Amino acid sequence: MMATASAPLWRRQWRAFRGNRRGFWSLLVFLVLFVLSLGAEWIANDKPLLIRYDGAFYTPVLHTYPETTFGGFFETEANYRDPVVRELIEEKGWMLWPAIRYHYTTINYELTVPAPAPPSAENWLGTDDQGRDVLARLIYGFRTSVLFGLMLTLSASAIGIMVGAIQGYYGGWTDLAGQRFIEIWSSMPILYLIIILSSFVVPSFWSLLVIMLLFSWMTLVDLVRAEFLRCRNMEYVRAAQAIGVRTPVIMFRHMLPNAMVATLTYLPFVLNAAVITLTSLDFIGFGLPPGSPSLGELLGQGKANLQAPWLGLSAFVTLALMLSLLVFIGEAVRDAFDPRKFLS
Amino acid sequence: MSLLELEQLTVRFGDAVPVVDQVSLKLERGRMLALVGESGSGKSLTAMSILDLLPASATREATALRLDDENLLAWSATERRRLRGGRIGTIFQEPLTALNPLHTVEKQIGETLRIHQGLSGAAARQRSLSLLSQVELPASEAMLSRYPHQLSGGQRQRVMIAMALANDPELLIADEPTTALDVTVQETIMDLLKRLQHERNLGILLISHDLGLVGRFAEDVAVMHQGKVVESGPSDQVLSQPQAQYTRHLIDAEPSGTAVPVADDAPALLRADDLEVSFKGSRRGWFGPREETRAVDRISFQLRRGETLGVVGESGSGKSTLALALLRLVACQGRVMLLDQDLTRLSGGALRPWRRHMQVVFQDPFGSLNPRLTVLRAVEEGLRVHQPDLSRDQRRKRVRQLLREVGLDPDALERYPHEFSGGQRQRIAIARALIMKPDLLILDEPTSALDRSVQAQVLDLLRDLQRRHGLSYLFISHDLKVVRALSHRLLVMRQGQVVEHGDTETVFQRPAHDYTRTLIDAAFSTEKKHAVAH
Amino acid sequence: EVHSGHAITMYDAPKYGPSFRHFDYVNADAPKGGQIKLHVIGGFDSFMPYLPKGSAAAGVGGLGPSFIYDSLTVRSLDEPFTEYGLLAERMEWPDDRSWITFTLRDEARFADGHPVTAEDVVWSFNQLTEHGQPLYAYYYADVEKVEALSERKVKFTFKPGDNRELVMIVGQLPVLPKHFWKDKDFTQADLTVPMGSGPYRIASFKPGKQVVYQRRDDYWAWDLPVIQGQYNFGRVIFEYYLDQTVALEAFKKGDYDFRFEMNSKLWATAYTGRDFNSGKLVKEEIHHQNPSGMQGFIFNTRRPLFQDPALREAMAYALDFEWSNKQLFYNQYKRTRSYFQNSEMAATGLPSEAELKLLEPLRDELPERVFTEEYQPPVSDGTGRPRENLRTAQTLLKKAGYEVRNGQLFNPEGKPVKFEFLLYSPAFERVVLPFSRNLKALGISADVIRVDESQYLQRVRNFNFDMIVGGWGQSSSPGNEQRDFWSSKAADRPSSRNYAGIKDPAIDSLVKTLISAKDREALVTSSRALDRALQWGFYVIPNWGMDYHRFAYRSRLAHPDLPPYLGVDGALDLWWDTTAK
Amino acid sequence: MPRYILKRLLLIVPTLFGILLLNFLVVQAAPGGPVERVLAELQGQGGGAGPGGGFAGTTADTIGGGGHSGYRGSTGLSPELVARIEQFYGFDKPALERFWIMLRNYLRFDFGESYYRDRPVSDLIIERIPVSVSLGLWSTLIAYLVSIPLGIRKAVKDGSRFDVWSSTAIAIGYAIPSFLFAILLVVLFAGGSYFEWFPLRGLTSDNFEQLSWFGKIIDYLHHIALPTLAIVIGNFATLTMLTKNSFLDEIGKQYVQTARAKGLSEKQVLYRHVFRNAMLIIIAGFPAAFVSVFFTGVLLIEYIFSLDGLGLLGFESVINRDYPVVFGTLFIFTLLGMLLKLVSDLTYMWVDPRIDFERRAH
Ligand SMILES: Nc1ncnc2c1ncn2[C@@H]1O[C@H](COP(=O)(O)OP(=O)(O)OP(=O)(O)O)[C@@H](O)[C@H]1O
Ligand SMILES: Nc1ncnc2c1ncn2[C@@H]1O[C@H](COP(=O)(O)OP(=O)(O)OP(=O)(O)O)[C@@H](O)[C@H]1O
Ligand SMILES: [Mg+2]
Ligand SMILES: [Mg+2]
Repeated sequence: MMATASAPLWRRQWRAFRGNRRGFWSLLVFLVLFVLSLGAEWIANDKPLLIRYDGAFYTPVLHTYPETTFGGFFETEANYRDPVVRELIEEKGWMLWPAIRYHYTTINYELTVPAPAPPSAENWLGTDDQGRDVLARLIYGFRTSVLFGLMLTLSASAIGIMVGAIQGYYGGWTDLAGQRFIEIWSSMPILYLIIILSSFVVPSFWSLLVIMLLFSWMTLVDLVRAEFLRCRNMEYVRAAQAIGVRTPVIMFRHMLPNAMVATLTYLPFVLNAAVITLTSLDFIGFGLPPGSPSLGELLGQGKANLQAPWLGLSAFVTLALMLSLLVFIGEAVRDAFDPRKFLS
Repeated sequence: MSLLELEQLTVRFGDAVPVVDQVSLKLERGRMLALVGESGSGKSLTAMSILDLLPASATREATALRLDDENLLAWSATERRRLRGGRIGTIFQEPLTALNPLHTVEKQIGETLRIHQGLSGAAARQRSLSLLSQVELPASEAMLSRYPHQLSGGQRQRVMIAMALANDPELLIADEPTTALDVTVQETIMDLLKRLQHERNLGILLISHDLGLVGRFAEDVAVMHQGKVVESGPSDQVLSQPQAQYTRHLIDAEPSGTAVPVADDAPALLRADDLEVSFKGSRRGWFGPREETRAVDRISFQLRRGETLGVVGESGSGKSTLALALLRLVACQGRVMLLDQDLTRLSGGALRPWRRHMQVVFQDPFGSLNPRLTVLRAVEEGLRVHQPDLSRDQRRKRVRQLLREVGLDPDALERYPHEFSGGQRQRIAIARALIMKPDLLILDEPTSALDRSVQAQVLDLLRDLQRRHGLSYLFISHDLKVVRALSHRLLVMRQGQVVEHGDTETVFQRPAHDYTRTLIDAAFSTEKKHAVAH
Repeated sequence: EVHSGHAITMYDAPKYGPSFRHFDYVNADAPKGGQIKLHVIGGFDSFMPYLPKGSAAAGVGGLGPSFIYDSLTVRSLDEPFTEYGLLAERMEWPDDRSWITFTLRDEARFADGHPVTAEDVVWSFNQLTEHGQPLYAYYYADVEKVEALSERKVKFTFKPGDNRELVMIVGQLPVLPKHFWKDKDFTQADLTVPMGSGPYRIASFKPGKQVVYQRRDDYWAWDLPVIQGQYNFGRVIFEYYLDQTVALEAFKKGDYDFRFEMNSKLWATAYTGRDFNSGKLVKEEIHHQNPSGMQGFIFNTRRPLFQDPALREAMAYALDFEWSNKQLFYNQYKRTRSYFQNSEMAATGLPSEAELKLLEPLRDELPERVFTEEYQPPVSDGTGRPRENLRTAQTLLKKAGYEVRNGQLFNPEGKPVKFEFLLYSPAFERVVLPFSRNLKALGISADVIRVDESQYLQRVRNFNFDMIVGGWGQSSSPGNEQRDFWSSKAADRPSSRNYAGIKDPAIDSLVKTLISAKDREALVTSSRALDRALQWGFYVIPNWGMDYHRFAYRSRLAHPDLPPYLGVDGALDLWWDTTAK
Repeated sequence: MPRYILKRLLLIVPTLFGILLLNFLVVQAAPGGPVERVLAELQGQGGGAGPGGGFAGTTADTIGGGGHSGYRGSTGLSPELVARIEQFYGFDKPALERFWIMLRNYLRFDFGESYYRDRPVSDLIIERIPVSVSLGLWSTLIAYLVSIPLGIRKAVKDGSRFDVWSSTAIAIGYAIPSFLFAILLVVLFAGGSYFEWFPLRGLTSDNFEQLSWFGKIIDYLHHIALPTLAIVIGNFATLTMLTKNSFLDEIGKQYVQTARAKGLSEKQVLYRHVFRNAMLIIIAGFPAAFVSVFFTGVLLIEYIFSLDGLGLLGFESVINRDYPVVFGTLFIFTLLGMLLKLVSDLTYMWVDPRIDFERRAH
């Protein structure tokens, strides 16, 4: 009679997750893309993966070799795309190039038309207005965005859920004070903070992450608080209290799963919002330092170069793809957490 | 021509063995068919499949489902839907969770009236008030404006009944309609049903565990066991000369035995002094006065180690509230002394260590089980909290053992509360309380949804634990037979106050208060009040 | 000796004599009427361009003539710097230019018929310098006093000093009607419709969105030679937009008639479409002779690192202008090599006799090459990564004692060559980033950082930067401002425009010579000498400039042969609508 | 309850004080200010008072252009002039005194005057309200009107084809950066290159005053259509998914069965019973959504459609360091936000009578 039920919980949840085919595939695709982008240096780079020169092997991705190593003139790192250097090396060996021979900083000096150049066999998605390969920049930009998004989302949601839960659960002055604090805190002019920050350090991935974290945890607070305000009156919360379960456990083991609807729904969007935040900061010019690969910068270029639709389009397709995948994954995760769902 | 005919109904979840297996039933107009049987045998599912109200994960097959000789299976879903609430009224088994938490009583009842009779405004309110008084609820504005969470268990059940009867149905499906009602109210309600049955030619499908009740009120009976109907026929016949073995087993399992004797020198475990709880109702208007309900009114008693205190009384008299107050789960005045510790002085974290000494089984097992925790996680929780040194496997073993003791399949560990029957959920709640081996166990109607044999099994278990570990029970119940079989002393409550307090047997034999007397009379009468119509 | 005349020039004599009929560059027979629609980015909320607050509607004016107000004098566009009387009939000034008087024309009238009086001039001057934008106080700081000598004669007296321009600058003062403001609050920047003596009046407006100017038939000056052939449009309408891209779309849609373009890429790519094909819209490049000044990557030589001219010289080799121009700018720019680019003041070839006379005394303090070589910024093969140039740079650095260790360049003092390139506009990233990549090949680390505009201004004002993109605009008649640009004194004064921090006694002395030039020729000679000293000081890596304007307009509009000293606004006053009757 | 409301209302005062103080401190620390801006203008640097450095900033690749620089005659900025400018903006006073003055004025609801515009801050704000209200109201309204029924339908048809494609559609809608979409709309439907169906800028036409009232409505809708569309396209996603998921959560509950047993149709069950139970978190998100549309969310849209709204005012004032406007908008918006939050908290109680805000000991 109860045969279906014997599998351990996580396996049933996993099965429910996989049951949502769309979500499952989205996860797969997303993971593949993400893992690939983590190895961006090996996929899109202006340095060969491996060099055979004069009987020895060189790995420029891992090490820096001055041009003089290969008999060149400069004592600084060799520019392997430079025809002179290429000739020097190929005279006494060979080079193994990655699939895309551009780093996000690489400028294609051989363009025959002024930048931004349209897609071609050399630059599959064209170049941006500085002659850099759009595809290479997308790959690196995707990595930055996703890493930024993931880190920001995870930490911001953790804090936000905790604060919302505490406010909703305890109520009273805890709630009043917490809410007022949030009101004050959220009024902080983030743009000024970033400006101030940029007056003494060059804005970087990490400093932006910290600044954004200081503020983005507030997204979830209200929702979680509302759900906890409701949930704390439920009979099963009383039951847990009667058992003597510790408050944090009640909050996170008993109430949170029931108050997860909003959280789970919002998570993909929070992640997306994090990506978009970075994107828009880049877009209005307060983001990562100039030259960094970023979807926002690409979008900005797209706007400034309407005559070059491949710029805006590439950024848009990447964003849309990423967001849709996340939304679908989010749906599947929700299914996995819904006991009624993973039965049928 | 029968009112309802069910042929070869089969209900299953997924590919598992059917939970309702080839069940055929027949109910005539103006008659009451009682469906009795083991808890978890598929009674509720059978009833629900008539209305298309099975859980989405269930599949139903049947060769015929006829209402007034019309095969409902051939009807469209919309047509079948129109039957619900109109020609067919339904009382759900678990009234505590079955009401929309955000609608007032007025809205709950009024809605059915509007949908099926187009009544609204004053007319609907008039009708609602009369329905309330028929089910023995105060027919007042105050009652109409209450939300479900402001009602006691029995009150909610009666709202549910009022809703089911609102549109003068032809067929009433009543799934344990009186479990949360005290005997006198139960009597009134059954009389009401009976009257309707005669006056309006109403057919009633009654699901109940109370064989006494079935014997007194139902004309026909069908016995279910493990998804199958094992026996059916006129109730006199089936109950007096049971054919099937299971039926015999069921009938024999009358609650019996007496309380385990307590040592005279047993120390006091729990003392309540002048306990008082009042609820603030909603305001009339924004600044109007607040209606105040005093649910527990200066109650004092003492409970010794190894002793059982039975609490009985009118529905809505404050029993559940008293339990919550003792557990410090509602704000109260007065004192609660557990093992010489004044619990009212403690709060938050300081209270926690004391929790392991007292456990509770709530009146509403469904509500008290976290919908997102599996049985295993729900039951083992107490162990995790109070015996953190146990390993996972040890905990699991304990849980399995306890589930077996309360008569549940130990393989159900990974299932969620909504996948069980009402009685099964009740047993999960009992297991959850028992696993802690507390000193004091507060049981709020712990056996109302259990069939007799399981009930007996649970009672034996309780007695056994009491004998072995000297547990004390505060036992709240409407089933006086059960109370009598378990408790040493008795507390009779009415309108928040204790009207009588004494030794169980003494109270039963020489009730001092009028109310107690009515209660006992009603509980032990066996006469068949209503002639069977043919 | 007191001079007197209908015009006043910086040096020498005016091109047009007292009885000239009209400027050579106008079409005196241009049809009158029709209309032109122009666009503005932004919005407006006032008609008072003279006040510190409010953003004023276009056309109301600033310095010089406006649609609403006349000024005392107007400038001709085919001479370096000559002012002809508009409101003023005559000017009188002494040899040392320490004061000037203006005699107003009898017929000068405000739109309400009131004559324009000396009183109005004094009042305008006082209002502007007291309540006006700080600009006016700043601009007229050296005016000691202004007095009305009679109803028609006003005198400006200057503080002692050596300032040939001042007499001409006061002529640019717009004259506002004193009587009009008697019962109104002059200091309130609001939409009170202004009244003046100018050729147009405001016909209607929508705050923040649109202003419409209507040509005044009763303008008192229609017959004046300085006005002939100008202000031809019957209506001039300014439309406001917030977004550049949208504004461009609006132009193509036909919402307004004229655009000038500052962006090479847009010029090359965006001006296409239906109306361009059919000839309804015209794209035109018009050459001019405005000195384009110097734009470049400016070294802050206050930084110890950049005090070595050898490093500065070498770094210039890393900028591949030829590639940028080809790949980024659609070949629309010319390399700048002089601080007075696109003018006769720019140094060419080897120093002339006259220049040598100025330079010779400073020989010890000047680099040798001033006398022996013509300055030319490095030219590349346009590959983007100019290997040969970089090799040259490397050699230069080696010679100066620099060395590369682990891919990083160290100066002779053992400090790493590392600096920050400060930007505020994203538009320059595309030039600066390739530059910094090329520097990397030399072992120089350049971090490009972008800050917001306010912060940028603050840092530049306090000279808190290593390198910026900056420039010095030059007029066709350089003067006092050169002191603020290049002198040692300015180098130490915050907010000055000596961004590079030049502190060179030779340059100080050349600047002095330039300012005290007595005639045009002396001015030209001294500015060329100064140019050489600056060029060989390697204070900037020169960028590029343009000697033409990019105009796109509706073919209905027409213009005469445009004069050489032409503003970006295309001297629209000279244009006309061919459909006007 | 009245006590709770009173408490909340009283708490607004210290909260506002905290907000002003915090912002004042931050603003003090921000480099650059109005003085810089004026000085830069004097010297002909910088892009003027437009929202500079950022997205709309000049795209020119030369700095001086080719024009004659009109600046002559003086040898540079004198310190007296700088001091005079500082005094003009009140920066000659110590920070504490400035803060104190500001507080005193705010108590009288006097928000001061913009640095760059000769207008009281309150006027500037009021002036821009029609645009913001139009955008905010329509986009919020449409978002809610579409998302909620859509979410419900998706919940009912969970897992169906409809569910899949609508999820995809709203995810893509969400992914489209609204400004890019706006530009696309402008180029396609309002620009000179393709279809000239819609007006390019503003809230009303030039001849608005002369139109009949019906014409006015049409004209207004005609103008507001594209901007609203651009804003709203990304707003469906969260709300729809939230509705869907909270409905899914509620649909399985027992009381839904009861409602069905009453004979309610599926729609009635959903809208009369589940809706209210599922509403809570949708309401919880409302104040934030509302304020964000009003304040920050639509900056770029206002920009592109040349609409003078509060988003633009706020951003420009931040970039230009127009502090009175910065603080004025901040003050009004946080006040509005706090009141909205109070209202939404009260709505919680109204929606779900079990909710209270009392302290719980456990
Ligand atoms: N949603 C579900 N998923 C899986 N199994 C279920 C579900 N609902 C009920 N069951 C199983 O179906 C069986 C019959 O349940 P039903 O509720 O009909 O029992 P019942 O006869 O009414 O019992 P009780 O007297 O305890 O209420 C039980 O064994 C129960 O575990
Ligand atoms: N939250 C509440 N607000 C207002 N009144 C309440 C609330 N909870 C319970 N009551 C009222 O308090 C009284 C006592 O309720 P309680 O639940 O203790 O009754 P009970 O004795 O357990 O009844 P039953 O046997 O029906 O379960 C009832 O009249 C009930 O309506
Ligand atoms: Mg049942
Ligand atoms: Mg009760």
